[in-house]
Amino acid sequence: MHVARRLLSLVLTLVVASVLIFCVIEVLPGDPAAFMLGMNAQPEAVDALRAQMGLDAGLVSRYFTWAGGLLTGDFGASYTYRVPVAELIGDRVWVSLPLALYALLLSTIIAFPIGIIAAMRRGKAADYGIMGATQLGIAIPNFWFAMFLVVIFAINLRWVRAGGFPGWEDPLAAIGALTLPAIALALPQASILARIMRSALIDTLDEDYVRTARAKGLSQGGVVRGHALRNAMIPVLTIIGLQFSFLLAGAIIIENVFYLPGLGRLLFQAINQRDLIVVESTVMLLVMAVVVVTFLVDMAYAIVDPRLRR
Amino acid sequence: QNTSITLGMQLEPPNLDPTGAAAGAIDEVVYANIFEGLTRFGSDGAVLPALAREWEVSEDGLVYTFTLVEGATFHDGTAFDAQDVKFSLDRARAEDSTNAQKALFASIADVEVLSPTQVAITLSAPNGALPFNLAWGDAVIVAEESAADNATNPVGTGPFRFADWVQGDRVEMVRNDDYWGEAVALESATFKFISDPTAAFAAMMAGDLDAFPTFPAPENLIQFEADPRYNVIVGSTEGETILAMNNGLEPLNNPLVREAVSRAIDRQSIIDGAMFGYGTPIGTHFAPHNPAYVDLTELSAFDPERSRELLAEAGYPDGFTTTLKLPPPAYARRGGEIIAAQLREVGITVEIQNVEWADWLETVFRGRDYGFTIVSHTEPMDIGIYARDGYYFDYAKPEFVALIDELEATSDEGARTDLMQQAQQMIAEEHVNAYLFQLAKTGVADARLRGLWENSPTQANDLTGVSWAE
Amino acid sequence: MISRNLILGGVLSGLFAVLAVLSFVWTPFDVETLSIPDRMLRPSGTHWLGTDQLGRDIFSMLMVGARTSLAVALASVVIGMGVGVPLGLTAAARRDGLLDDVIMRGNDLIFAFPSILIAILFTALVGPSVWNAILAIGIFNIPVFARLSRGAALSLWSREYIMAARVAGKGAARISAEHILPNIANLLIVQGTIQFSVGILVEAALSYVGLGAQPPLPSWGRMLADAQTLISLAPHMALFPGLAIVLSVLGLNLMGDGLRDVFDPKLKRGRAR
Amino acid sequence: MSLLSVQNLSVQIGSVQILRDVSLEMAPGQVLGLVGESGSGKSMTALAIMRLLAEGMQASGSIVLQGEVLDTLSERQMCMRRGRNVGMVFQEPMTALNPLHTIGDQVAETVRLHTKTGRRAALVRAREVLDRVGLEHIGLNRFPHELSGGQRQRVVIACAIALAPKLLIADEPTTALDVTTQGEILELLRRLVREDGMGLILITHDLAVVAEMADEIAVMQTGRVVERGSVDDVLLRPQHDYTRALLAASVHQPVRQVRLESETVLQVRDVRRSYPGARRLIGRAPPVQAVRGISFDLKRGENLGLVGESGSGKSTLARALLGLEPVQSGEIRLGEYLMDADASRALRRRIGVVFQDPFGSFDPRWTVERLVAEPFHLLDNPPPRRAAVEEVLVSVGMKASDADRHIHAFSGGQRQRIAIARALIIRPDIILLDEAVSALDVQVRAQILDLLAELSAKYEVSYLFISHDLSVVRAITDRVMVMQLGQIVESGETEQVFTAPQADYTRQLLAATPRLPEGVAN
Ligand SMILES: Nc1ncnc2c1ncn2[C@@H]1O[C@H](COP(=O)(O)OP(=O)(O)OP(=O)(O)O)[C@@H](O)[C@H]1O
Ligand SMILES: Nc1ncnc2c1ncn2[C@@H]1O[C@H](COP(=O)(O)OP(=O)(O)OP(=O)(O)O)[C@@H](O)[C@H]1O
Ligand SMILES: [Mg+2]
Ligand SMILES: [Mg+2]
Ligand code: NI
Repeated sequence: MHVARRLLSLVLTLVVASVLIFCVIEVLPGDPAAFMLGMNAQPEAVDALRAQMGLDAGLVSRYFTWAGGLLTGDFGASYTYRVPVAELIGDRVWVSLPLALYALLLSTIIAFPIGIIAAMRRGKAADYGIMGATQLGIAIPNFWFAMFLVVIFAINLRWVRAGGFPGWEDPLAAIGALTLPAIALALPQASILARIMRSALIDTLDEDYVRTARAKGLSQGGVVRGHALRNAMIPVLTIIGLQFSFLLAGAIIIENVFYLPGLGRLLFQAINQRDLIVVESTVMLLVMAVVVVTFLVDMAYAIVDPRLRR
Repeated sequence: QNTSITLGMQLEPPNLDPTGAAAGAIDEVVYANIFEGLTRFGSDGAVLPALAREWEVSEDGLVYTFTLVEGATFHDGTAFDAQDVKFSLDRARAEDSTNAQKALFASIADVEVLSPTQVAITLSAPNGALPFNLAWGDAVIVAEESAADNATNPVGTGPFRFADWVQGDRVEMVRNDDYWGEAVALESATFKFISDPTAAFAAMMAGDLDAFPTFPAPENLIQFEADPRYNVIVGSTEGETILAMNNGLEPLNNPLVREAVSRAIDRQSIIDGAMFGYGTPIGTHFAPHNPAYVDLTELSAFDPERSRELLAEAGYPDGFTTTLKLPPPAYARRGGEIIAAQLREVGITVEIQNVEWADWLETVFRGRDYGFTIVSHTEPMDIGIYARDGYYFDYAKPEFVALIDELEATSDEGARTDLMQQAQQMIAEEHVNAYLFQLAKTGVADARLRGLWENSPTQANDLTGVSWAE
Repeated sequence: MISRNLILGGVLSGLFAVLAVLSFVWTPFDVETLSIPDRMLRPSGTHWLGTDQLGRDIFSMLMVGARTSLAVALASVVIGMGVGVPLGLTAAARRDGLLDDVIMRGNDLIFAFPSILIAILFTALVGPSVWNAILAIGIFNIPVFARLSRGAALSLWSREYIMAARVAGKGAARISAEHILPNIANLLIVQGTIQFSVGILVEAALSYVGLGAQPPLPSWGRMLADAQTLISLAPHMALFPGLAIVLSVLGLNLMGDGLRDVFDPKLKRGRAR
Repeated sequence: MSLLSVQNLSVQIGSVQILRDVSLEMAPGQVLGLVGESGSGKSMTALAIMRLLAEGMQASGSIVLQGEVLDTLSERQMCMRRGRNVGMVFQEPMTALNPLHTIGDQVAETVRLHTKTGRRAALVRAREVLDRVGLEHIGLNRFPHELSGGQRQRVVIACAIALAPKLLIADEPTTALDVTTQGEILELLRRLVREDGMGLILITHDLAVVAEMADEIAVMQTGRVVERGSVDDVLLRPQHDYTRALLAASVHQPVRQVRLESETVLQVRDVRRSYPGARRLIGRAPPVQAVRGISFDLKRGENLGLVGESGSGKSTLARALLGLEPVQSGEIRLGEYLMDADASRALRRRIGVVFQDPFGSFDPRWTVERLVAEPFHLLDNPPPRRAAVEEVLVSVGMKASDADRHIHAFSGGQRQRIAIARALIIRPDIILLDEAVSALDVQVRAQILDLLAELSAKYEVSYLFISHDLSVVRAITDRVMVMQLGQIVESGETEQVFTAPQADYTRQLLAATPRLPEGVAN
């Protein structure tokens, strides 16, 4: 029941978002055809190209063509590249998605242990140290951090490539190429997550059922493992869900630093070239990603928390 | 022995059909490598025969007869013949053509196939520039069978055939073993697109790239120069970089004001500050390496004192305020900041607006909604734009138009030089725009690479002569 | 109790605020005057933090940049609060009603657009500018404040003192203004400082990719973008603006933490375990 | 041999002394009642015995359980004693169980911690224990939120007794429960003590509960045990002043003049109120019928009681009477006017309210002056605020100068006085008291009841007195209505209903209510 309700509101959000995106982007100044043909183009050549691109159709009919296409996976053809948008996006997703997941993985791997340590050593030196470090981690802009990573590891030490993406034919090289960007992205995420982990754990350790468990004879560590951690996952999950949007935003910028052919770079490039259909589809996809992740996180609550099942 | 090369480019071509879009990046990938025209540019800008072995001009200058090479085939195996030439040229000048340089073909009245290896082009008026026009990337010869798909799967007659395009990352091409001409040394070539200058630097430094023919960050060249692994190649381009002024807008319609602007600008500090020393100062809209060039920089020598006087004379003792719209290239963005500061010194306040190309084309170029803008005119020999009616800087003075008309109709070299110099003089004296510098071509390459173009008479990375040293 | 966090955070953020205000009347050098021969100088007695690629004094640029960063972040927090809080309060007052639903779904919708997407769309629409950055970050802040204030207000609406006010015949608007708003003010202030720091970070990111402040207005993010290609030639150009961002964000976050400790003694109360 | 012996137990946090020289003694199979007002240190004593004090609290003194000295054991050893030798049950059944684990696992956890049984065997044991506490029909794989409060409390007890510890400490195990459920839980505890020979420390603030359950009583005040002895000794022959005061307050009867006039100030006819059901994908679940057709009259100066267990709809009815929520049918008349959700201010002026939570019913940011004067919003021409507030404060036994202070500066009893002052300031005809004394200590409660009686006589206000506490209702009302599942099952003169209940439900309620033995001194 709950799932169906959330699903309905998800679909509604996406529909409204698609209208919004389409409207905003279609009123952008700049004509894709004129851009393609440049300074010396003659007006009739531009008009001919507009007709070829299907830009002379009405706004409403173009919306339905586009939105209908979204449903069937046919996003139309890129104005500039002249290839199906789905293909363009399909290629880029295989960079952006692994990058986001890699960063998410890194940040959880880092954040969970240090968050737990800080919570269990509350008020001790380790806690202060970790909290100080995470404050710093949050404050460092990831693109700045990325710049220094490139200088140190790619230019000076030459451990990894400075950027670019070799493709997944060579998985090791691909992962290598994503490592620095993922680290840059993961730093602030991990810091935030560690702080949330700590405070969520501290909160749950104050709960009555923890006291009950202690009265059963469970040790402090046993309580954390057996009771507190899983309960603390609820706020942590929320934050992971919320952070996804930041992760995407960060990825858009980081892709530029490391010239990764991901969705973010596609978006910037398409905006500059007024490849509107690519812009619309990419923005829609990113928005969809945020909405779907939020939905999945909601669903994940139900797994963690039996009160939300059914 | 290394037989492949990886080149860096800042901009990715939107598609790979040079006859359907303006982007220079298309030519940088395909020109002379995949596609060929009847004629072509050499590295020094000379017009050389290509698919046309030779040509003859009729007495009245109206009919050009081209003799084609034999044995050439397109990459898809179809043979190249005169029919393809007719098809390509007719397509480019057709009513519904989407050729970005349609004007190049404006003088053509008819294309006639005389034999499979002979084509006659009839002009509506004499035009000495026809071989030059046909050397452009927009005039390459395509096959009827494959023309429609050239955007994503270019099929030409060149020494390389297209292999793969990973959008957003690279284009790959391999040697065409059936090439009609002299075989090339390289077996394969990859063009990698790296828009971010820092990333470009890092990629070059890390050895991911063999060459970056037009390196986007001149500031980093010192470091390459200091490194024996790299060769820094500095040459010239056809790009006259100007501070364009809207001649139709108050107060820039006043020649005194325009002179004041020109004189307020210190070219050398712009070249140093924005281009880190790369670039040749110019005083008019003409490339300094052209034999017909006259050095007119003195007409607008840096003199803020005089500039202020001129402003006062023109009735603007306190200066004025206008916009400065800057397209994305570094010369514009960085140069704009410096120019804004220099203009402020004489009392002119400019409001900087960074715009994307698409926006620039629409608002500045087409809409003429601007005060100043900085742009590099990279087409070769393009002083004729000053004669265009309604062009974005809105000059087109009748005397100048007459001059250009005469130039078009003249084929005698001496007379042409004279006319071109008159034209240079006229726009420089009128201070139509503030002429800044000729854009340098600053490239970086592996020290063992041979045969890369030094100059850039057109935007191209001609790989036919490129090889690795032993 | 005033915590160490609050003092350290207050001092750091105060420092930047003072620099920003001071920059109106005095900077060591004029940031609009270029001096190409003096470009990329290392830090020295004259130029405390060196000069940039156009020979401008980096310390002066940082001072004016602080003004830009703080102004953008502040304005966007004001937008976020100004729109978000009333929305959240209204939603809470009409809890479970249609209006509540509409407001909260609207929030979800905005929330689905990462700030950078909003900024990209705005830039494409009206060109890049500080206003664009303010609006993008401001819009992004709206759902943050709307959700926060709705959540907090909802828990207050079930309090008995709200019931008492309703018995006294007061309407939802009046109760929201008299009882709810003052009681969630602490929360809003804390969140405000945090969004303030997020604003500085996002502004820097936007300016870095060219969607924020435009020249000649100095901005930390743009200084970083300019420094980028010069990072091996003149590392100080990238170092100092970055540090300015880190320290100001750190200061605000510490202040937020400190304020939370002051406002919410619950966190300090140790209970039997 | 004694089961537990606590000698000179002291606890302090920093320099604040929380427990001072607490000494307790109990034999196996005995029930020790630990009573005392809120904050007297009952819970601290229990936690100190379990060695579960929060960090930063120092305990001293000796605790001997079954001949073993507990206070020198290491934390590890102590973990092995907890749950096996001594079990503990806490007050809040709603939060004492981990919401994410099944009840089976939670009971089995105790078993698995202390014996080397596998999960299956432990679950078998858990089943047995749950059967013992009367949850035969509840599956092991249920989650706490799927159980009622009383059932949850049984699960908590099952966790504590799974290994049949020799000592069980129950800290206010029934405070959060209904009288009927409370009765069942107490009965369960009594049975376990009897069957297992287990010792039980029962902590409560309710003397009547101890009177029914305990063998011995210890009375605590400000961290000290002031009196210890057998139930009869302590209750019937109290030695210490504090014990005497406590007992007196527990059986306190306010002096009231019964003055029934014929004028009806409130007339309620067939009021129904239902809440919309939970939302579904399309439409909603069937509505929750909270109040199902209630009718009654309230006369001027009359004190009318409304009792019934939790969830029976008392507060819902109150909100409807206050015009805070619409009703689905029926009518509420104040004099000749109809009261509904958009009633005029003039109408609202006739009815005031005092809520249960003395702290939560005041905006912490306002001064008492503003708080008390808030109902002036209902008047067109309010009198000068300051003077009116001072006058009413004095009339409820506060100082005029209290008007300048904030609410956190007052004790619970004082806060409730201020709440009454707020209700009184515009002289309503009716004051609704929804659980107005439930959160107060017995002694404070006695004072407030006296105050209410006095004010009712003085200003001729009518009270609708809502409570689940029968003894309080009996003490202060003239007439009483008993509510169950949204309906009134019985109503009549208070004494008559209490002595000769007609409805089954009323009888059940009365039977479940613990009573102090006859003869507890006034
Ligand atoms: N963590 C703590 N820090 C400081 N003081 C505390 C703490 N916990 C309890 N106290 C104080 O210790 C005293 C005894 O508290 P305790 O919880 O034992 O009272 P109680 O008799 O159980 O009261 P109640 O009936 O309200 O549960 C109280 O004055 C209380 O304020
Ligand atoms: N806002 C609401 N929405 C839906 N159901 C509600 C709401 N408020 C109360 N109920 C339901 O109405 C019924 C009566 O609740 P009410 O609060 O009136 O009981 P009560 O007799 O005051 O109980 P208590 O003694 O616990 O205060 C309960 O079943 C409750 O769950
Ligand atoms: Mg207690
Ligand atoms: Mg109630
Ligand atoms: Ni559901």
